[in-house]
Amino acid sequence: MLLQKSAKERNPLMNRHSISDTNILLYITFAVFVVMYAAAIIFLGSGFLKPQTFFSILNENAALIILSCGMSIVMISGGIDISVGAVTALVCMSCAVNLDFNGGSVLTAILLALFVGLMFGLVQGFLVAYLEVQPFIVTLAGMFFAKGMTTIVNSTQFNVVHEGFQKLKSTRINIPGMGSYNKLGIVVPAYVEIGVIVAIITVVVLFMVLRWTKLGRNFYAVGGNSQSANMLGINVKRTKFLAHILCGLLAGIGGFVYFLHVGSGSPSHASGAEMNAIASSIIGGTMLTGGVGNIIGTFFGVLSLSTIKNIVSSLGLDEAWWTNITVAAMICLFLLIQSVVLSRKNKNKL
Amino acid sequence: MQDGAILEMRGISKYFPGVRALHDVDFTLHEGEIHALMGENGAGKSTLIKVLTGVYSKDAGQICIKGSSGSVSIRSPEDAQKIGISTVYQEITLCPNLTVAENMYIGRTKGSLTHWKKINTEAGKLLDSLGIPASPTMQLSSCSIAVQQMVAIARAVDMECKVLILDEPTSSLDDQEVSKLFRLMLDLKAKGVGIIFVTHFLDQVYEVCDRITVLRDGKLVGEYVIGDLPKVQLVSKMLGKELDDLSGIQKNADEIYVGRTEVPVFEAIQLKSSANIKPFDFAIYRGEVNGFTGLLGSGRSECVRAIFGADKTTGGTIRIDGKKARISKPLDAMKHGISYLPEDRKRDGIVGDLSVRENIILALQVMKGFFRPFSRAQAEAFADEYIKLLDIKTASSDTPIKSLSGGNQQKVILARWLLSNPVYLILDEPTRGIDIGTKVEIQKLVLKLAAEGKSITFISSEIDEMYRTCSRLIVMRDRRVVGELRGEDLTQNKIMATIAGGD
Amino acid sequence: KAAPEASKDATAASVEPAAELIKVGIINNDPNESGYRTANDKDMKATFTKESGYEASFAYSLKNDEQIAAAQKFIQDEVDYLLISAAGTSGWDSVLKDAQAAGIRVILFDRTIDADESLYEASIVSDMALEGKTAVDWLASQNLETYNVIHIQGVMGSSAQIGRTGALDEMVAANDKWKLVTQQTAEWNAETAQQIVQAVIDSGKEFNVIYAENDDMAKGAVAALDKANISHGVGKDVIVIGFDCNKWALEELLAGNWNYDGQCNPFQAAYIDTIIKDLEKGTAPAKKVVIMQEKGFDASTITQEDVDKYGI
Amino acid sequence: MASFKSASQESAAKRIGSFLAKLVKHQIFIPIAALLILVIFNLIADPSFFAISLDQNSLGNPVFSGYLITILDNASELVILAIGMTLVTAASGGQDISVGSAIAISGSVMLRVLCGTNSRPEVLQAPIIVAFLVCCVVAMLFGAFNGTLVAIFKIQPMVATLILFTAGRSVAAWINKNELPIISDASFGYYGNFIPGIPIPTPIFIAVACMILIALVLKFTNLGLYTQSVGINANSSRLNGIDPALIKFITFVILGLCVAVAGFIKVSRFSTINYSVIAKDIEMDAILAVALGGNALNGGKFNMGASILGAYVIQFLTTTLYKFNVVSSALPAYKAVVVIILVVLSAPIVRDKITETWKKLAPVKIAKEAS
Ligand SMILES: Nc1ncnc2c1ncn2[C@@H]1O[C@H](COP(=O)(O)OP(=O)(O)OP(=O)(O)O)[C@@H](O)[C@H]1O
Ligand SMILES: Nc1ncnc2c1ncn2[C@@H]1O[C@H](COP(=O)(O)OP(=O)(O)OP(=O)(O)O)[C@@H](O)[C@H]1O
Ligand SMILES: [Mg+2]
Ligand SMILES: [Mg+2]
Repeated sequence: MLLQKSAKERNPLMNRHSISDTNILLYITFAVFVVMYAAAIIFLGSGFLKPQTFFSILNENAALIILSCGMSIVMISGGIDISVGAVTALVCMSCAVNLDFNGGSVLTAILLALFVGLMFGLVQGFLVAYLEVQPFIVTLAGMFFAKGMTTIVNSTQFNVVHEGFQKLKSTRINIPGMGSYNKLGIVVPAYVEIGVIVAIITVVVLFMVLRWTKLGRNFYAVGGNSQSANMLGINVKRTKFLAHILCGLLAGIGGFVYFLHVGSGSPSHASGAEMNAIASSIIGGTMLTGGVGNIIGTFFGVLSLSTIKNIVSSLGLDEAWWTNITVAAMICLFLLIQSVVLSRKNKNKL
Repeated sequence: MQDGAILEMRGISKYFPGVRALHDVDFTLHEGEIHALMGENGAGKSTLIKVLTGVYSKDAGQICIKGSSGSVSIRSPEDAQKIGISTVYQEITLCPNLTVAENMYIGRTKGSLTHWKKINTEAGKLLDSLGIPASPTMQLSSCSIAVQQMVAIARAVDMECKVLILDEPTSSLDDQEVSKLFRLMLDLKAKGVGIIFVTHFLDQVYEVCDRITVLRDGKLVGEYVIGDLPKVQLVSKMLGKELDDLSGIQKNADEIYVGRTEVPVFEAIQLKSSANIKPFDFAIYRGEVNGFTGLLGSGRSECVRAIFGADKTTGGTIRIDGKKARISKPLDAMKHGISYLPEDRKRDGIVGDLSVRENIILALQVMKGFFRPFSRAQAEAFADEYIKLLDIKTASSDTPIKSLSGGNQQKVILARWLLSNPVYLILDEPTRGIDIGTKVEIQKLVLKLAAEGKSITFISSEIDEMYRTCSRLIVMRDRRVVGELRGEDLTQNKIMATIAGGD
Repeated sequence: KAAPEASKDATAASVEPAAELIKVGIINNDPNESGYRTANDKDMKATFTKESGYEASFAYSLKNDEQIAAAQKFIQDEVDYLLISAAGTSGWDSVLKDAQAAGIRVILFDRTIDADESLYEASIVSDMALEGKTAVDWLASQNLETYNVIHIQGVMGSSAQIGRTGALDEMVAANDKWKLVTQQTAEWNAETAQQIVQAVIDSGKEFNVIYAENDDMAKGAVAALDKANISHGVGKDVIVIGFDCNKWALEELLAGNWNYDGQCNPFQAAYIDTIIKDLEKGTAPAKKVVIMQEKGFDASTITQEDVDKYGI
Repeated sequence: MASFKSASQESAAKRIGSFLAKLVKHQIFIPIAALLILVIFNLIADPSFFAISLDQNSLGNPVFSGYLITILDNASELVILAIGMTLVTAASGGQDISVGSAIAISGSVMLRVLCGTNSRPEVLQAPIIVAFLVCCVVAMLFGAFNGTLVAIFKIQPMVATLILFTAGRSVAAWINKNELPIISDASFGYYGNFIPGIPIPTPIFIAVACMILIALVLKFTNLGLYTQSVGINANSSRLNGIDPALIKFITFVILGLCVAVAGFIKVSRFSTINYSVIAKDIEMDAILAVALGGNALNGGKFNMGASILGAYVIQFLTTTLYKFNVVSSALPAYKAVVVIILVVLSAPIVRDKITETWKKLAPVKIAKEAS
């Protein structure tokens, strides 16, 4: 009789709503971002008070947000993709050449961008998922390949003059009520670029995909333990394949958004973007070991990272070397906070 | 296909490098039967199941399923699920980063969306009906291994299936859970589901099964109707020889330990650990075998982990041979001659990619010191000795431990701790997943070690086993030590009563 | 606010510089990139001080996108002038438009960008193509029988690389006597340059000119020559050409180990200063594009004075 | 008779087949095969690739030269880093991406100590050995910094080292206040070039010394067992008395030491430093070396020899590409193709397929020969 106690009585812990690792990391990121931005407003003043400062961060990072989303997805599924930066450069260069030299239109450029991204996703995904080559190496090779191909397509940098594209590029979406007076006393409206809209749509869509679709959940399962996932009846290979395809596709989209922002092709575009994407994802609470992560977190990860850089450039440091050292110190601080909170949480759990 | 057969496997062979895991095995499962698959550790039971469910590709043979003509090809667990085979694997195969509910439904729901509300409420219902102490929204990794096992079972039995496979599902369950599981199995059987049941508990086989297939060394020994095969014969079929007499196991006379005055080998006073157990007192004497018993999750493991320093101790004192000692990490305990065989073999025991040899010598090597590695020959000698002693089935001592069968992995870990020649040996579920023959061997070994003057703490979910080997039982409930039984109090009834908390 | 008044009331500002500091946001490449950049940064720092009436903020990056982001930040911080030495030539027009809309004036230094002239007030730059041409012309004046050139390029796409490569490429295309034994980018990296030259030496190909697009790479190339006992310098087997006029490079020239070093003048700050002072007074700069005066040094004519004066 | 013969041949073929199968399964097969492919390719394309000649250098000392020497020489730093990177990878299941930056720092420290306050001293301000030791300590401190983040704070290695990756080159510049130190003392150059009278480049000796050292360490300590055990299952390792945090920490410190040695060679090659480009992108190559050695990048078992060979493969490949005068900017693309071919060939799945076909083919071939 006494052995028939209900499950709930027997385990006092089970009613406690437990925050998953994914969520706690997201909260940390969000909290630190808000605190950081608030501190910047208080201590560094003027610039950070203007809404446009925030929108500029979005404008500058729209592409990175998209790339980071793709990165988060492969990381959640237990992989990594370090080719995204180089693919972005390749996309920019291909689109630029297509528009200016090959008589392309905006539509063909978009299709080309998607195609390039998709091809990288397909090939890399195939190698990773079906031939079981380590993702780091596959995508490292992918990065080399994209770098080389960019200069094979065109070795110099140039601004695109194509008219339709220029129109698209200079389209700005003004945000009502957020403008500010400039030096001459004229109101400058606050604005975001088209890329930001694309980025936000991407974030929302991917958030939903990861949260509610089977595919999205499969990414988590495969990243958490691919062997188990296989035995739970999930097609692990296909899931990994799709993760890379998605990441490739997002690199294509991100590449085009980058292109739209800078309006030029250059072999040095987006160099090092993969590291920023990885850092943003991780700051946003995605684990390189797979199975844990959140797109909203990634979004705030990107914002945090660039806010850090913005703060550093507003600090008025007098020697050049302080810039990078300060950025690094702030990333370090950020990661430490994350780590300490996480370990506290795990301790309480026990 | 035979009449009434739901699944037929013919001439199945599977080879691993250096190992013939399955050789020309036939297996038939009928509608509405519970079919036991029996055999020693490493006989090939799990391999047969993995071949059937597409985890491994077979090297030869055919599989036929009722409802599809000709032989079917099952290339992945996904295919198997689609055909209507639902499986609980021996090693828990769930995703630790997902919630309990999600683990129960992922990979088997229709449609491409996840309805969180729906799966949470349904999982809640299912968990409640099976009495599983977990909430659907908990992250799986925060559940105990037993709960995980039950979640895996819940997932499998909830599936619409023709064939249900249970590979040692009961190894970490207590009697209550087991009987619940059996009720479930009988329900499903009534509905015409064919069930393959792998276990090392003979009683359980005779309780629920209709038919038995015995494997030995990867080969089919035969298929028997349960009534035709008495236990003794079954055992000899499995082992290929007669079983040593169980009654030969006789624990030391317990009276001598009652009220003894000598200094305990190990003594803990108000010991507390970060794992949230109530402070407890504990002592063990030279040559004694004692045990912790209690319900699932009552904190037995946590107690011994605290003793070994596996969890951080947060209070209390420890005396070893009467002298005060500090154990803050496992190495301290090891240096004091304490060894601990953890209950979760996959997570805490094996070092998967390392060879059997390296796994065996690991603990001794660590104690010997960083700068004094064993020579290859020496390590080889140790490994061979224990492979022989415990009859570990492995292609060679170079084989990575993860490719051994579950039971043999357990033996390797046991070998590791025996090799380190401890004064005080803690065994948390050492017989989990071990075949009947070896189980007896291990119990004997425990008593032999005790007779040699070693102290042993023995934890097992099988009261029987505890009863047979321990001279003193510490009973736990709700993470608290609630009693101690010894001498004539040590009866099945008394134990059950104390566990339940009745007076 | 105060800022618009200050610019309207420009005369007051110039008379009393201490009263109203001019806010400048300076975007530069990271000074640890090369000796040239270090000199350039020092020069900027020395010029735009509080004493001379400036409140300067600096942002450093070797990446174009980070520089653009920094520029956006300076715009929001309402600097009066934005001074830019761009890492890449392209992709700047949108941020420059924003600057214009915010009433911020832009002056380019050191590096040109690919943008409409109306977007900036002035640009004070080196003519990299001219540097290249001067060097190539000097080389042509050596009247060698054949020119088998090892060409070591800088980071592809940088204006220095484009300019200095262009001149050589043209010559090679136009002239049968000129051949490129190899043309590789060493990305301003001495080690890579050494590897490139080493590979050519190991292959046994003939060459008599090393045209390295900066001093560091020339140094790497020379190290490879030394290892293989190939003589170089004035009157020797191989002619060595470098750029930037690092002091140590000019010393090599003086010692006759190298043959030619093209100057790339890092000292633009004084020019910028005058232009800003002019703009504050309300007068437009005399010339929109200022090309830095630059020389090329020949090892046979260089003097210690040159080394001291032009070495950076 | 004939049938007997064919039978014995068949078994011989089987034996060869199974030997090959075993070889093909072995981890070290990958870099060896890669080297072989490169060697054969070069042999066919231009046998003079392998010529080595004894010449005099500009100081009049005898030196060996030729592509092979160049490869061995230039691979030295990479080999040394690959050693440390392998250990870090094995224990922590992640990679240190800060080694390039850390080389900049250690090189900068070294020059700073040698130069004192004057950036262009006539004479060395400190003995080279002192400078080297200081540089070792500093590099190991930075290694310890990374190690602490990874081991104590449980930050994933790639991100933890991102911090130093970001700051490193600036720290290097700061150490010398952006001055450009140049050492004019010729003896400093010996370590990156030649010691007078010895015709083999010194970096080769240093690399060999490091290899011997690590071989001894692996043989006479349990470093290998501990790192692998920690990398495979930290929980089990802890319960066996190993301190996973300490082991991870130690591997990072060892990598720090490797960085110091590599940094020493690098600055010695030119007797100066360029903070922003010294050892540029070497972290990627070092990781690639570990991977080409067939080691799992998520930790666990490793084969040090294979990693070292992997490093030589990379340099071999680079030098080959330079030799064939591949258009400079397109070079990475070719490198990528070769790397992909190598890793695909070494993928277990592909290798299984290859052995299978080989096994199938071998009897057929023998049968053909017999008839
Ligand atoms: N992945 C693998 N690689 C190599 N050998 C394997 C692998 N899996 C199993 N084996 C070998 O196949 C044999 C059969 O193993 P299996 O797991 O089927 O045994 P079992 O009957 O389930 O034993 P247990 O009761 O211990 O679980 C064992 O000798 C084992 O070493
Ligand atoms: N972090 C946690 N969150 C929720 N429950 C926990 C947590 N840690 C432990 N538990 C619960 O505490 C109980 C104690 O586990 P423990 O392993 O000590 O049980 P046990 O008595 O050894 O039983 P058995 O070994 O048979 O599972 C487990 O049932 C587990 O569910
Ligand atoms: Mg089994
Ligand atoms: Mg337990």
